[in-house]
Amino acid sequence: MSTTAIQPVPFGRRLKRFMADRPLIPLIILLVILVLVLQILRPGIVNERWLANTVKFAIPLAILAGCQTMTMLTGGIDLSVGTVATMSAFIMATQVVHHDPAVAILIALVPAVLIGLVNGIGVGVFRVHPLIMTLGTSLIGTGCLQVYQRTVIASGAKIPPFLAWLGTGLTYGVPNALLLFIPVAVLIVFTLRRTGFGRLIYAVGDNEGAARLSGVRYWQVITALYVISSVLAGITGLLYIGLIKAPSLSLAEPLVLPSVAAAVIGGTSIFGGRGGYTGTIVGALILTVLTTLLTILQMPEGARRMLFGLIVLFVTAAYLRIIEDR
Amino acid sequence: MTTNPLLDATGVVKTYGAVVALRNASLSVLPGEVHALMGANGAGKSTLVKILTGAIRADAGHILIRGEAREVRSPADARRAGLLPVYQEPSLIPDLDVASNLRLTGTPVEPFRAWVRELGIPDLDIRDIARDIPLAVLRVLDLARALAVEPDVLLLDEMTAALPANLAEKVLEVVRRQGDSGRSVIFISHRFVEISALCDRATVLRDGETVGVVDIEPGVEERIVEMMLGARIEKTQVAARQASQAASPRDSRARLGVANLRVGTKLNDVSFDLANGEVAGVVALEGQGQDELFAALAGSIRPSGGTIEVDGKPVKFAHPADAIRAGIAYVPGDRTEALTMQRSVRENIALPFSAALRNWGPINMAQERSRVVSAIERLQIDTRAQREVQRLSGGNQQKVTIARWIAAEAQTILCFDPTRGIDVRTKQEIYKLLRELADQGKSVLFYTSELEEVQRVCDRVIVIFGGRVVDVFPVELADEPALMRAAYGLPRGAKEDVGILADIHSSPVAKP
Amino acid sequence: MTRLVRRQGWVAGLLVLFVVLFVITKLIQPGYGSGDFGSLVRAVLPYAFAVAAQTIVVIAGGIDLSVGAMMALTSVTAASMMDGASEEYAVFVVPFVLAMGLVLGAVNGMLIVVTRVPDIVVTLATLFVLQGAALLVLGAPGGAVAEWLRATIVGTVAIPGLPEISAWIPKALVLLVVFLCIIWIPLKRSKLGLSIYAIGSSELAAFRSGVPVARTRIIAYALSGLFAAMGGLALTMSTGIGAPIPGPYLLASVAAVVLGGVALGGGKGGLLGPIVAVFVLRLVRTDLTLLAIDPNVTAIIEGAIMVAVVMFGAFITMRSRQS
Amino acid sequence: SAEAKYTIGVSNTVQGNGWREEMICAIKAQALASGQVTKLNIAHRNTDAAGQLEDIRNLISAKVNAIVVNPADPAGIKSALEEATKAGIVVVAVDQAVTEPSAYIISNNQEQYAYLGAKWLFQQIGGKGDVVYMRGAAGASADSDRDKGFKKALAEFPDVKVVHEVFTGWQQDQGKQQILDFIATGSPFNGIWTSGIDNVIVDALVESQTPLVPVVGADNAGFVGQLNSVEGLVGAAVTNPGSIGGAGVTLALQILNGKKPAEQTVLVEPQLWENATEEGKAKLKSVADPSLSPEWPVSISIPEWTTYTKDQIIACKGPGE
Ligand SMILES: Nc1ncnc2c1ncn2[C@@H]1O[C@H](COP(=O)(O)OP(=O)(O)OP(=O)(O)O)[C@@H](O)[C@H]1O
Ligand SMILES: Nc1ncnc2c1ncn2[C@@H]1O[C@H](COP(=O)(O)OP(=O)(O)OP(=O)(O)O)[C@@H](O)[C@H]1O
Ligand SMILES: [Mg+2]
Ligand SMILES: [Mg+2]
Repeated sequence: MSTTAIQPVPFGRRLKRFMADRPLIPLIILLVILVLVLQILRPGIVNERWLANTVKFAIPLAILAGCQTMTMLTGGIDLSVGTVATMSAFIMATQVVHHDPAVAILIALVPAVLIGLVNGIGVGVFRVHPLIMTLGTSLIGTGCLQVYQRTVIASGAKIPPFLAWLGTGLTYGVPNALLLFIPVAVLIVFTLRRTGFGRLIYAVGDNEGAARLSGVRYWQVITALYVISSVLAGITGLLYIGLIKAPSLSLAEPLVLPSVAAAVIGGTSIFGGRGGYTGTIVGALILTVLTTLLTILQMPEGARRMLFGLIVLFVTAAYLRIIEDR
Repeated sequence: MTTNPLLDATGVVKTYGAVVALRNASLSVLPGEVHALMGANGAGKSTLVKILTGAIRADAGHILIRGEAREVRSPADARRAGLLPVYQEPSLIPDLDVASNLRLTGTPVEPFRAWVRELGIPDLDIRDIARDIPLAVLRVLDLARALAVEPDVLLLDEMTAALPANLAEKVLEVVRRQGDSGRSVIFISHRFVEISALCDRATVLRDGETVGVVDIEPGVEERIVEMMLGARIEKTQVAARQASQAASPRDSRARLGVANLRVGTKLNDVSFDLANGEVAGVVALEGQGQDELFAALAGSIRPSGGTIEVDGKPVKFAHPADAIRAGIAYVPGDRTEALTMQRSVRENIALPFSAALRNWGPINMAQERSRVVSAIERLQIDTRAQREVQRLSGGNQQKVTIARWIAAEAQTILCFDPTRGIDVRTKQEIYKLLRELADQGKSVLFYTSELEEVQRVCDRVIVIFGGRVVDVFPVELADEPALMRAAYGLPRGAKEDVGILADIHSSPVAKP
Repeated sequence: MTRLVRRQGWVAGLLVLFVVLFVITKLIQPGYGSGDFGSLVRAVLPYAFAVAAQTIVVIAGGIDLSVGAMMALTSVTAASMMDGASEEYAVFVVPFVLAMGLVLGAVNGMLIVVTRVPDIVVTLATLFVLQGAALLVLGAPGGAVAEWLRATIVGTVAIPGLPEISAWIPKALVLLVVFLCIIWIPLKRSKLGLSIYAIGSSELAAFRSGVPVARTRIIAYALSGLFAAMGGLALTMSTGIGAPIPGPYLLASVAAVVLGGVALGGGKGGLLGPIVAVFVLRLVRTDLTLLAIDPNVTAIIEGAIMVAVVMFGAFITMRSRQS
Repeated sequence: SAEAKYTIGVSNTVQGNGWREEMICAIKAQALASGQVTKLNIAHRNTDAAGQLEDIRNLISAKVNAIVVNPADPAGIKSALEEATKAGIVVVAVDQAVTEPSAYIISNNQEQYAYLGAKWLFQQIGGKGDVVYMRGAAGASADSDRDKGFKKALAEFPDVKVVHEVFTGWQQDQGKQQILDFIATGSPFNGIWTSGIDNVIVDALVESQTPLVPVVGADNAGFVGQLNSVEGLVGAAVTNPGSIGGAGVTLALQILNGKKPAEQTVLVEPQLWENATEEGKAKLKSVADPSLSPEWPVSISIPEWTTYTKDQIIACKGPGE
């Protein structure tokens, strides 16, 4: 049909097109390069134990980045995930002193659902900008956590053994956290690709007006989405406390910006309608490896941060260059 | 007298990834001529205009302006070189008022105002925000803005497509005078009437290649069509409907009943019925309330009064979802309103399936696929670039908006100007499709800005003027003069000779 | 007139809110006077510059996550340059630091234009780079500030014969107004200003209207950097030191921009709204302190106010769209 | 004591950290226990020196009698403290010194804190070997004070080498990932000094089944518990009582009542509790408090400076609540 079929296409061009059609491949190549650099700088570091550690720390980040991916696909963002994860972790750890772990976990997920609901209604019904809405609820959530914290000072905190097992344990050298992560990841990918809800997430993010004319009720999609995002964040909090084993009032806050970065590095557009979760997972791995790389490098903290910023920028720019098809 | 071309482009190539938008396009425009650029949907007309005016870069090609090779690297460059485009989409900044938009482009205000008045919009307030201005007026403002700087070459990309007849007529008038005063115009349109009335020569594009340049003279249309499509198009046109053919016996219960519908100040009192198996045409000048009528029937806005009945039962639509549940589908005129541009053709067509809460679960992929494929086949959508709808050409995008509702098996389809900016063959296909739908017992409400279409597709004509139904008549009586008269709110059979150029505001309107 | 009300309604509402809050403050603390107002303005100063920096890029359709880090870097640079230097030397430090903000902002813009990476990611990356640079300049809070510079925001402007009024005109307010106006008013009236609104409103339409999109975007970020540098200087002027860890200016600036009626997404709004919003937010904090509210509850109240105001805004836009 | 008559303002710039929360509760409990405070006015949020200036000025507007401040920076809030003194308000800085000469200071000695722990660690590993140095937040003034103390101890032991220096940002998760990354490199190390992110470090050692090395941390309840219970762990907790806030209230009240201290600055010297010796073990057993949140320092009171009971600080209620 087109001339390209007649003329021989240069190999570089073909390779580029191949990559553009499978954006995951260049991303994985970038990840491998980072790992190689790490191995060259510290020969021997890339061993079984290190791999397990990296996966353990990448998983909570990847789940939170999943929340960002899904909300970003609708043109939103969820900055409350850090607060929600922290809240559920802290509440679970303090409630488990009085209750059965299962009950404690249920109690801990209640605020997550509430915050998700408020976010969803604010964004979906009142049309508040998601950035502001989730920032606001995260402030409110933090405040509530502070108030709650004072009432449980004396009760102490405990981490149920199975959460610790899930968070830190290894089975034949494989992190147990994958038992939670693989189903979650499969579910997210499946939801986005093969369910009506997933289609609506993309549609609403691409052109809300068009979705409306097709009979989509925006507020329903958005509310459901933010509730799901919050619940995922709550579950992440439970996993994370199993990993860190120290309930603090700012436990998961440091994960918020990296979770946004992981989604964007993974190829999800912050303007909505474009992207997916598999890229995000690789994005989370890239960030985790990068953190290790910088920890291992002995240099002044300032230089370390500068390098971090530059590498994130470089990786994203290189990735965009590769997958761009024009 | 030697006439050197003012603008001469040869061997222009542009590819988007695997898609070749322009293969080998050339265009040569002489001073003082109105030059038509013709081609089927997806031939590359807009792409060529964008390249000539620096909006995108060509991969290869030579462009000479007044005999000199001049690099036009941005629209600003083009402007300096005397090339001024009016693109297919409005180019005013939505959040700025008109005055600021003029300042931004360095357009003198007084000539602009004069042109706006000349183009048939007497009461423009230049402090209005562009976002609040209706599409048709925006197109005219774009044109006036281009005219005000007296360009050497004016490039009009489907300028008249979204305009109602009265405004389109003024535009043609003005463009003709441009040619007379020694300036050149490149004119893109799918309407042969306009081409033959206006243009001196035509360049025909097919699949990104210039296949010929012809002088416009009586009878040339046939040749152009042949060149455009690469083969002789079968002459069978959907014949004007005869009353005897009308599928719906009058006694059958109305599918859609509208009584005394009111929306804000725009739509005052509209009543009509739509039967199963019927295509009813809505005829109206720009801004007579037809937008509101369609939006209200689609559940997109809430009427302020009146009733809507579906199959005899009164309904209230709070959301398009309600209308869709009642079997009413809406195809808006502006395809960017209906499509999710970054998603695939398949997802766009299947979108209404997943809208209802109970369909949020897993999708039956095989079933979806077969429905989508049959809709694509039925509309003959060119799916070469189907991974993203935005890569389809305008006409194919338009087809996707309709295909969605064919796949969803909607009982009633509200089509608002579905042939806007579509080539002749596709138009024929759409006419045929609408008739077929009617023959299957579905009902169609059809607004069009091209009056001749009414005769081709409709069973009945509903004329709206000033937010009211002023007339309803069968299609046999609907020749163009009759429609035009009715559209201006004149009673049927009135003797006055009211030309197309009559001012709406001074025309003798039946006052409410 | 109606057009004016429609376009400036939100700002007017904010001003009314500010006055109401001021009256409430007076009720809580009858002794609240001109001196306290001066304190308020000094507290507002760094936030106001941060929000100005954010406003200009948001209007241009972007976002700048590096505002806080930029303030930290310019602040430590100024403080370390003035450390142990003479009073006169500071005369050179100020323009140097402002130029630095301008250049670094332009670099932000250039990176966005050249790499085509979304602005939110580019500025997130530069956030780390600038913060790292700040740590390299000063490993811990320190440095010093010239005395005359410090004095420019302390006290009030004396208007001869009107001691009553001049007591209510703190120097910091004059500084703020002058610096914002020097840049904003000519900008807003110029074609460049229009271009900034244009690229924020519709990049494609702007490009087609002949606006040099790339150049305009770079300039918007450069101006943002300039405002951020002013914010950094304001920090150094008020604390007398430079601190390499950024304060809470990033999130505050985004919140104030939205509260001030500037649409995230670009093309709409002005500078006055966000500045008034900053005053409102600072005064709310004052009131919470005066009321001696449980500190753990204040976070809840501040978050709730933010959400409520924005929801209210969204609600009235919905209402006006319906009618 | 005298009847309640004072209003005390408090300014603190870090929120959501166990140590600071304990400080606030100590202030509340002490204010209540003293019986001399009618109202506390607490400005408690995450902010910088400029934000603290704002808070202090708001407290001046609120006409408090005394201000207890945990400074974001020693020099950065000088101007507001000066204004407070001029307005007749007693200013007491806790936890860190301030440069304003009119302010009273009752502080933990941060330099000494680091010196004490580091010296113990270096002795423990026999005066030579490789240590991991896990600092606090880059650019924080408490961190740079501690760095001075650490470097001072390091200078005394020329054969001790820092093989790895990182900033935990005082974040538990970062600290844990950093030490696990380091363990994965396989580089040998003989001891770990932490700036208070301690229990996650011990956890990481245990989880990764690396041989336990001596660890120095703070007197956080979690870490003290580990020193008592983790098999084979040798370590030391250096006290850094959050209850210094309560001491600040006491000092402020003394001054308000006309009992000025001889010195403007009162330093509370840190203690070191280790589990290498039998008496150290006994001390650690006696101070351990498993009922406390693991992030809270166990030294919930300072003899001679605080008078509240444990129940009172845990209730975390101030006057009028
Ligand atoms: N961004 C793009 N990416 C890929 N292909 C594209 C892109 N834009 C256009 N094309 C392809 O280039 C061809 C020409 O498109 P163009 O919009 O120029 O057509 P056109 O002649 O204006 O048609 P119409 O009359 O339907 O608007 C089409 O086949 C289209 O699919
Ligand atoms: N087709 C387009 N639609 C929208 N924006 C575009 C398009 N092409 C380019 N741009 C934007 O404009 C920028 C380049 O346009 P601009 O006119 O500012 O640059 P230029 O061609 O270099 O102009 P100058 O003549 O000043 O060098 C790109 O970075 C991109 O953001
Ligand atoms: Mg076209
Ligand atoms: Mg086109």
